[in-house]
Amino acid sequence: MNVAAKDIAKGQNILEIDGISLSFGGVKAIRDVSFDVKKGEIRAIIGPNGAGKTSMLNVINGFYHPQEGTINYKGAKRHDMRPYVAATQGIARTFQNVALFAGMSTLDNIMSGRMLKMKVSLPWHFIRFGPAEREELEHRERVEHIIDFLEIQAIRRTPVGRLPYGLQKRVELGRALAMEPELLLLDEPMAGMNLEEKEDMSRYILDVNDQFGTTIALIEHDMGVVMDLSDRVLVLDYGEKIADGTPDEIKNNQNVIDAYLGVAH
Amino acid sequence: MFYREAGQFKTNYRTDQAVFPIFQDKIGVLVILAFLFLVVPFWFNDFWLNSIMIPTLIFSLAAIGLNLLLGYAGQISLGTGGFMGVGAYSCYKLTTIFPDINILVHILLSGFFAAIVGILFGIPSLRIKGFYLAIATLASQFFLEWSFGRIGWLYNYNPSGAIEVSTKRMFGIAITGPHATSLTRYLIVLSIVVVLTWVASNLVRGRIGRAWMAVRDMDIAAELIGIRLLQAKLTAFAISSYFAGVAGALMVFMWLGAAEVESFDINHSFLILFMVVIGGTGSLIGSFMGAAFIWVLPIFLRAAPRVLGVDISAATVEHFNFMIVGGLIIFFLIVEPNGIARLWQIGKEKLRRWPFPY
Amino acid sequence: MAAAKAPEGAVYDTFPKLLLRNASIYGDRPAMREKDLGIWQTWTWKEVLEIVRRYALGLKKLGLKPGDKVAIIGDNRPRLYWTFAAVQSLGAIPVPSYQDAVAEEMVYVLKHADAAFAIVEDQEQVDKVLSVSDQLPKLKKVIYDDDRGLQEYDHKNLHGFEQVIELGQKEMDKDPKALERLDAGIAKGKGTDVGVFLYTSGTTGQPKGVVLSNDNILLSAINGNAFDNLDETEEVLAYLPMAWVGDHVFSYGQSYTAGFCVSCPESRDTINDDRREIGPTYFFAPPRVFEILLTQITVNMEDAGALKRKMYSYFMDVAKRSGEKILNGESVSFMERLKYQLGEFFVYGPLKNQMGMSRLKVGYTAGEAIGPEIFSFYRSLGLNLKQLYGQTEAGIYVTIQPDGEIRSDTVGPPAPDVEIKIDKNGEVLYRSPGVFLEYYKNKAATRSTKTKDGWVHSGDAGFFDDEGHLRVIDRAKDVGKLKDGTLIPPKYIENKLKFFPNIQEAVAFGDGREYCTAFINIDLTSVSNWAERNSVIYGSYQELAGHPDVYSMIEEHVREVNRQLAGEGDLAGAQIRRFLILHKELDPDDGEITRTAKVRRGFVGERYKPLVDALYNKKKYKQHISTEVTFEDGRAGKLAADVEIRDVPLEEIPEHHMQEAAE
Amino acid sequence: MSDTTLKSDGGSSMSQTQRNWLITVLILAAAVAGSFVAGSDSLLYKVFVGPFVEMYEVPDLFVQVLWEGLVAGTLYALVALGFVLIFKASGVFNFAQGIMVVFGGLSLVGFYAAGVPAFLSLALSVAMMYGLAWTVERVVLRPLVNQDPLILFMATIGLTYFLIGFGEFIFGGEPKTMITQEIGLPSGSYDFDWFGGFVSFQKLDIAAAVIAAIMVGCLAVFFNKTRIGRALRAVADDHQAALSVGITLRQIWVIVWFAAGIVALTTGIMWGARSDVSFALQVIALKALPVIILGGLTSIPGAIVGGLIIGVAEKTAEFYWGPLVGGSIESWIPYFIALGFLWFRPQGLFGEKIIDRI
Repeated sequence: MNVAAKDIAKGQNILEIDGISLSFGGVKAIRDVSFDVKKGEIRAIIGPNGAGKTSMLNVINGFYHPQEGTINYKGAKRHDMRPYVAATQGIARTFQNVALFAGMSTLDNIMSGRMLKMKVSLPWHFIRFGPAEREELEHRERVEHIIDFLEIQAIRRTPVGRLPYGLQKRVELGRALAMEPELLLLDEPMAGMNLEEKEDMSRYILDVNDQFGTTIALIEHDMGVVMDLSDRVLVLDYGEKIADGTPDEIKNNQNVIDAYLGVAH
Repeated sequence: MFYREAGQFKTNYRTDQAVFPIFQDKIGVLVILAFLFLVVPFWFNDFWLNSIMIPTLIFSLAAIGLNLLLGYAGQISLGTGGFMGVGAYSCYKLTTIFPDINILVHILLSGFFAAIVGILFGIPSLRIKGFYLAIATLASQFFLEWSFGRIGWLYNYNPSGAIEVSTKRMFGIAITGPHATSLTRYLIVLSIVVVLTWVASNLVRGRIGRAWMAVRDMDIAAELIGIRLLQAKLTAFAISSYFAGVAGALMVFMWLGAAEVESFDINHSFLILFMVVIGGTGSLIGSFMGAAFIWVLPIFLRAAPRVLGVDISAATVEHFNFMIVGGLIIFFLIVEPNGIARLWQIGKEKLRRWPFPY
Repeated sequence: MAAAKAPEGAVYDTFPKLLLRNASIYGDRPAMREKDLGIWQTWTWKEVLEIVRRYALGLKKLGLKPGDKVAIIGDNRPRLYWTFAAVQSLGAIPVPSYQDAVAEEMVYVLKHADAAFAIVEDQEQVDKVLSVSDQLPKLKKVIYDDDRGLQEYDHKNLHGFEQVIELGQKEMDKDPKALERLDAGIAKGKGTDVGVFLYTSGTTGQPKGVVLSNDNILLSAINGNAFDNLDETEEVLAYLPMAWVGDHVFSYGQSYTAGFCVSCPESRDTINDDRREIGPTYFFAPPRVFEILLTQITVNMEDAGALKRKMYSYFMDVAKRSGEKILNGESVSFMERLKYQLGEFFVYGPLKNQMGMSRLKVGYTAGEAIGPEIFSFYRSLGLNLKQLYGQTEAGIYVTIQPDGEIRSDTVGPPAPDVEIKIDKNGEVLYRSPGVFLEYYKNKAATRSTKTKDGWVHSGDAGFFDDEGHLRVIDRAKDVGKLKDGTLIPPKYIENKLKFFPNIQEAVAFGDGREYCTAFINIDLTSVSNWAERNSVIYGSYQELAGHPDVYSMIEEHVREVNRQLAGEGDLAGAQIRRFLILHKELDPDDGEITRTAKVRRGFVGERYKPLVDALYNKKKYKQHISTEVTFEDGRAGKLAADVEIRDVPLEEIPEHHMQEAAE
Repeated sequence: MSDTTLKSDGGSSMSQTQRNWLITVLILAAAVAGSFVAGSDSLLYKVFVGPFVEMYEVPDLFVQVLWEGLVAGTLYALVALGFVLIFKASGVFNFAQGIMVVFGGLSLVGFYAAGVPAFLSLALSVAMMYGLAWTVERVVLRPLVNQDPLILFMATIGLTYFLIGFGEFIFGGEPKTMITQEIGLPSGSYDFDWFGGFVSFQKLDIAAAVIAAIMVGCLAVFFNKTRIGRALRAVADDHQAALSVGITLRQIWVIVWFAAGIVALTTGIMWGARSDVSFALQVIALKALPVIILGGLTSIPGAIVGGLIIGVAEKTAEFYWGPLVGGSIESWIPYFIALGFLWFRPQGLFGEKIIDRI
């Protein structure tokens, strides 16, 4: 962590969110929220249910288009993102409710994360011999490293629909990692997990951050995990930013304490 | 029971990703191919070749086409009959415009016209999904049917409105038209179907197939990992239509010898759809089994009273035929909604797990 | 470069020399495989040689000197196996250590062996070693295989395997003579040099470091290969602890001498799948593994449909009748052979396939007694499963079963080049080329175990049967004597009893008494099933245990054991004369058995002294007993019962034994 | 949690739709301008200007065409209503709606032909539709509960086949005349001299419109005012809610299929009175499908308004533009109209844009 903290201090912002507002049919989901994510850090977004956390991630990877504000990602300022652009620009994502391709095996799911890195054109795929197969096998090897990293060798050929929830989350992380993202968005990566699974997932997240230097923005409800993992924490409540700072600062922030006490938890 | 997989380990990804990684499966496929290429030609009479083998193969090809779209890319189409027609009429036009070029080249080229039409009518898939899309594809079906009947240029202003196949030769052997033997046509159809099945299996096993399945299983997630929905869906429509188009060309040139609008009507679309669903969506082998089942069943039903010595009028037989086919389809959907391919797969797994239960 | 290839006619008396030989004669054959990244990564002998050379040079550069000890800690991984050869190339000594030991246990071995280097598998092992490094002043370097999670560690004395190889490569590039010197060093090695330290797991007291010479392992391995005609085409799965002598001989010694390929599984969870994929031709497993496999088969078959179950049981009957006979080459009727062939297609073949044993040439089990039913189950399927009896001190082989002379209750005649004698206390002594040099830094133990003329006290009691097969009956120190001097091996008798599914535990008594007696613990699951079938009604364990019908059933079992004992020569005198069924299960919470389910005979004898006394009071048929017990919720309480005692009639000694006795 | 399921009124689709409008208006303007430039004999003029001039110049004809369109639209709306009823309550896309129309009409005629008095025949036909609904629930729906919608769709095609065979077996395949007078439907027409021409309204058509209106009114009352009706509406969203009203899912299915059956019977009578009662009538189902794209599968008002739009648009297009391309474009033009409509309003007539949950 020490090393990582040092890097962040001198690192520049990979993402700057400026004055974002988002509404759905008159319901304001996000109101004028600004924050930044520094290269190489683990950034947590917390807040009570309905605080607009997932909407924020959806804005970042282009699934929602905010009415106001700008998104500055890697120095390019935009009013909104597009999912495909986000993908090509190195933003990967996991979902709260697991959005895997249920009919495909673990291996194929993770392979699908390599989609953008695979370049061989369609005609070669008809005959498969040659470039298409070579590319396929090269990427298979890379994917195997991810499988190895996440220790899911035993479920390589299992259709993901048959896997227990905790493993599905892991496969989804694998698919995101296969994109070799610069910014990884994790939406409640530990929801519904038992203690042991949470510990494993925390370790993977830290290892991803350490080994590949991936910047991570994550939403999580388990405060213990958030405080342990993250370098900085953003707190949303009713779509507004109520606090932003290091875990220690957040712990003692009165606004945060009020927000959490005000909600039945 | 037959499987002895112990000791079949893979030391590289190429063998690990092979179509048939298990040795016994490889043998099985070789046996089937040998049967089709070497045994069938010598043992099956003209009736079998003409009424069962050739149409089953042709419909299998069309079913594979639809299966690529429906089973892999998750886009429903009720327009397969129309796309087959595009293939058939393009091939017909090609033979009249370029009579000297080999008919096999025409057949394979005609698929491209179907692919272009497929792309055009696939565009709505960007906006609408599921049944809405299915209905939208009916637009292509009815428009194409109308075109085949109303645009005289397509059938060379033939007064009968039908297209007829003339005799074409290759290496001095008649391969189309009234002089071509069933055996020749059978072998040509078989070869084309085998090659195109191989192509289909290459596609679904690689990046393209994964992109399709990703779109099928969860299009939002597919978009977020960098799959362009437009491209993926239209590719699926194009390739699916290519297969249907070639099947249509084969149907006219290698089987029927002549065709009119009715050969490509909506009932054919449903027929192919049944083959895919009964055979098993998302399974190439299922397409063959579905085609064989749906095609052979009525033939069998028609022959049954004669064989059993029951005397019923032809009309009544036809009525019962409808009822039995309809009833069997419902029965089949209830018993195994995932199709024959699923039964096949379970059977295979049972054999692999033998003597343990699966 | 003359030394790069071992010259013709050279003596291959060390493993590095064998590696050179294999690289030249089996160069492109696979030497090692590991399931990694989804496929079986393969290294040929040539490649292994290249890696081992660089590895050795790298280690040398890091300061490894001849005579240094190098601890090897981890699961079966190719790089750890290569460590053996690399370390031996430098004249240093590898010391494989149990990877699942906790840090405190590990520190003993590392400290005792004076380990200068530790080559470990991953972060877990690195952490373990580092946590005790202050107690290991002689430890200079730690080298790891898998770098996961280790990037942030202080790398002053910690090195990754790749870096060591790089270091070796640099040495080679810098100094062309480096390789020559290495090869010259290898050429100087001798068979009599110390090859490896193997620490006995040590159920009692601290582990002892068994010092084995190159010859010890090599000659054992060569004999083992010759015994079963093993050659370079074998496939072996390395999954047993590397610190265990068996694995060292099978996966290292025999592989290097025969030139066959050793495969390492992907992880511990996937061993069954990995075995099925590899399909080993030569396989070793302790009885526990065979038991688990059989249980899996049984459980799976219970879920199968009625028809399949019927087919299974029909063909298993055929196999039981004729399978072993066919395997042993005995005469069997044509019809029976035909049925067996059908069975092979429908049942045996698929079962072997499921277990990954379709290609098995020969398999061994050792370590402890295997249940006769389990043993013959596998043999009747046509698997050439055999038993051997071995010890670390012997370079494993003491006795081994040759083809055609397989018994489930003996461990076979002496292995090739092994001499065996039984001393008057019944202890087995052996002498062979595999016999160890000494216990490291433990002269006293060496003296008490190994005689001047090379005989080793095995510590086990046993005897030879009529066919010259050794039967190991017990630990020598546990063997007692009846008043008339008859030897009684309690554990042997207990095991015989425990082979009956209805009997969960048994405790045999007799040392210093007139006759042999036993406590029996019924197995609740089996006996309650039996009770249901036989409409025996009971309300509690105690009631079931005391039920007269249960007693009668158990008595039948005891008589069966007596019949067996009567046929076993001297043991005829150790027949059980009286027994009782305990009113409670022996419980680790009460200290009656260990957590690993070993009976603490002495303690049980003390605790139930009134019952023992009653067993030896021929007039008593009922005895009241009251004991302190700990209930499941931790409460202590008293449990009282009147326990019935039964007499068992003596079985006649079969005739040929009578004659023998008369002679 | 809830923040993922909201609907967005901001976002891309709005601006994209606006862009579509702009593009279309520009193209049209260019085309009209072009046609004037090119003169009245040019194709551009015939397509973009000519028909409108004709509508303006011969208004009586235009009114007549509109009326024909509205009547046809009423019948399309009725069939679409049958689809919607069933889809809303059970999620089944009922392809058999078309054959149910035929079946309804045939049974009425069949009972009467067998000597049953007209109104008793009507009652018996209603009972028959109930029997059909009950049987379908028992034999098809119940075993297929919770299956993929595609499977259920295929099952209804199977059902169509069965009913075709069954119907032909019982009633015979030849067309029959509807007993229009016997059940009190009016005949003849009201003729008016309007717009300097002659416009004729068939009394039967007026009756059809009235009956359709009454039927829709009854359904509206049924759905909004009765306990069962409310439960039916609830079941579309939440099965538990329906159960709390005390009706089982199975009962609901029988009820909706019965309701769809009555709608089909009505359609069969009306359509049969206009032409013949024959199996060719089942294509009316295909006619109603574009209505569904337009109106949505779950919207009753959508079905009615969509039906009218399609009916009017179809007749107008056929009459004014059909001759340009050789006629008979009725078979496909509704689909293109519906697809064109989607271009501007992807959510359909009454649909709301729903953001996918993630």
